[in-house]
Amino acid sequence: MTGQSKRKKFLYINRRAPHGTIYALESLEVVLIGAAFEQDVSLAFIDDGVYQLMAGQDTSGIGVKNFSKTYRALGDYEVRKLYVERESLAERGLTVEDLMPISFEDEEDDYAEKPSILVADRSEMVRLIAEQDVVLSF
Amino acid sequence: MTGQSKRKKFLYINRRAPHGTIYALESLEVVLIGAAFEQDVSLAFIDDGVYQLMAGQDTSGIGVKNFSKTYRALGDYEVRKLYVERESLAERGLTVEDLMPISFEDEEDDYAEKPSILVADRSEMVRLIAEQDVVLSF
Amino acid sequence: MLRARGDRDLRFGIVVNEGPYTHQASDSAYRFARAALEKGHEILRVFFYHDGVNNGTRFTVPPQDDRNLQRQWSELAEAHKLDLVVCIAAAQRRGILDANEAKRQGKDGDNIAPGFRISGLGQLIEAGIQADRLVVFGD
Amino acid sequence: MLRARGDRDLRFGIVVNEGPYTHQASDSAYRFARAALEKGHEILRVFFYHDGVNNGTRFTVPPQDDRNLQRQWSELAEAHKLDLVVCIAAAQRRGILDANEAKRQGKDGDNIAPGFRISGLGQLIEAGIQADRLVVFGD
Amino acid sequence: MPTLHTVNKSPYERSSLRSCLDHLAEGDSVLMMEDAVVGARRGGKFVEVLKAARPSCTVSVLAPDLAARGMKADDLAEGIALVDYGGFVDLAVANARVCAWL
Amino acid sequence: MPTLHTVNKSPYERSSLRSCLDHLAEGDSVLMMEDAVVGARRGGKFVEVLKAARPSCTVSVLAPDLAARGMKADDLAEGIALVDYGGFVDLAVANARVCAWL
Repeated sequence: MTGQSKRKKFLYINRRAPHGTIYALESLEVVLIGAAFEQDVSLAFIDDGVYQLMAGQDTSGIGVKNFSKTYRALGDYEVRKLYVERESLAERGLTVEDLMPISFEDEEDDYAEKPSILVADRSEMVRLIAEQDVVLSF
Repeated sequence: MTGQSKRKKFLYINRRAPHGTIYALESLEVVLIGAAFEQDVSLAFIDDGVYQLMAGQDTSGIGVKNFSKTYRALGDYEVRKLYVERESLAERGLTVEDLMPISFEDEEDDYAEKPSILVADRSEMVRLIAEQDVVLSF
Repeated sequence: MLRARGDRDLRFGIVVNEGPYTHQASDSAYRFARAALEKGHEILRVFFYHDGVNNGTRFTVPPQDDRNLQRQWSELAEAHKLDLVVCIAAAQRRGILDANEAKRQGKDGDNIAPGFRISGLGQLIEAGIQADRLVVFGD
Repeated sequence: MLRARGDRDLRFGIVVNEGPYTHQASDSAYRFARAALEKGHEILRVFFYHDGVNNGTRFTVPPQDDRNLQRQWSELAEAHKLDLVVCIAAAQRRGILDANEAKRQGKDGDNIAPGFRISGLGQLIEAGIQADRLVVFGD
Repeated sequence: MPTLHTVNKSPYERSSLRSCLDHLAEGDSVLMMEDAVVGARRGGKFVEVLKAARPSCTVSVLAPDLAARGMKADDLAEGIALVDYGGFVDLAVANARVCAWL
Repeated sequence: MPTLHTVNKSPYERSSLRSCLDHLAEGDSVLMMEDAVVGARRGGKFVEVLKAARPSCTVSVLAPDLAARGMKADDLAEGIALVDYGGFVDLAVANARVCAWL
């Protein structure tokens, strides 16, 4: 019962396409606020969640707020583990090249720019879920 | 543009299971109110919509209002064409025996009791949709 | 944007079944309505059902950099004399009230937005009867 | 219903992501919360996010023969000193206000129900950190 | 007169597109809008399903919804048309009724 | 320690049950609740999918949700357990975390 003192592992699972519903946007808002709590944060993009990271999203024609650029700022919030499921991409005819480039500067490696997007097999996703303290689904 | 004077064909398409969402209940509320307008009304139960007519629904354990008995009163509202898709039943391991018996008294046939539930092939559903003036989906 | 209605101009009824922001339904319906008006069609009525009634509260305060859906609807209604009807039964379940309903139900306030009115489900059926096309936007 | 907490008694955080009536999420969460309390567990917090904030309006008037979800939550909170938190960002988009927010936003009234309080998303993260289990109910 | 069918959910998430395609009559039109647009992408799992739909039916995608999901006309599977909201209105006019697959 | 996975949507309507089953680890538990209970019915299309899930995992159905959809214990496919809300709580306690497939 010493939850308060311990650094916990938080996983945010995103499984829905952006814009048709607000879940992607409001999930991102939790991630940004949560960053201030300095927990060990991972994001998983599974199923239609992979569309949240599509490059070149242009919402000007539907009036909905375009929040997709915010993903690229996640590195500044110490959110640097964005796991994208390989099988989910493949099933949709997508590759990682279709996604936004998202990177962070690694202060422990002379500020080298490193990719935040990690393409993970389904079996790695299973392991990722199994090692979490808290799973938030959107 | 003489919509007001003409009797129109209204089709209500129900495709969702009851209780998990309110659509089934609020669809039924439209049907009941709509009955007063004396249009030519049909109801279609496709996909998970067939579960709305399941016999023996008992919602006492989930606190949600049990409105399923209301379907049995539809005959009194002159709503007598409840089309249930055969393929949707079969795919779910259901038969018409699993559904509530719903009937009406035919005043043009010496008040004989007749079934309101009509099991229809998908091809009949296609024809049904094609002959409507108004389709409301829930 | 104003032009005379022609032979192929129809009367549309629009049904909005989801609340603002959570689902795109209200945005899609709003853009469809605008496009129909621009083409010279008539919008007979916009009927808000299910969670759609939540489009009609004036209490929303969306972020500054986002659209204000309630205001968009209210302004479109004002500009084109649209009839925005919030279903009374759906509204009661979800806490949308006008002054009249608030009084009748003994509530200490109301939240209906300008240009919206609360009425019965009969208004939906009537729209179906009178409109040439009824278009449903939902989840 | 009251018993001493034992070794296996945990602290739960509960997240409700959908509004009342439209989805079963709020009903399921309420019944889960009651069952957890009956077994001697603690409910650290119930956090209402997305459309879940709509559980916290006192303006609802559900039909007489149906449950009143807002009142169920308010009464459970009163009986067990539950912390019912409505997310402020989600509430602003959807028109849920307390007196303080109404004043700050220049609105002419508020609609928050007894036992609910409006606060930030940090309360959700904090619940995740402090609770032994976080359980999410949604669409 | 034929029907305009609207589908607004991703076929990867929901069964509504498949159900819609199973209920088309000769000459009907299908409009994929909102999240449904992702199903029209070239190389995706649903291209074959769309191709197998009645040959007499047309399938359109709402362009602003496609752009919002980071896709362009080039990304669409063959034989799928692009329309804007005005085109959506025209489809509703050209058909006798609109049937939403929610 | 294993995970409790909750699924609340009909597998006939949404892909969430299948996605959940594709992401199980050894010894995990699955709870089918709300509209998801319809997927557990004997003779239905998803019985084989459930059977094919990891053998080390248990699948339960929330009994009050099953009753609400007009079904009884007899209607369930083999090997599926029934729990009430208290059993749901116990599952959450017995597992290290709860993962909702919404």
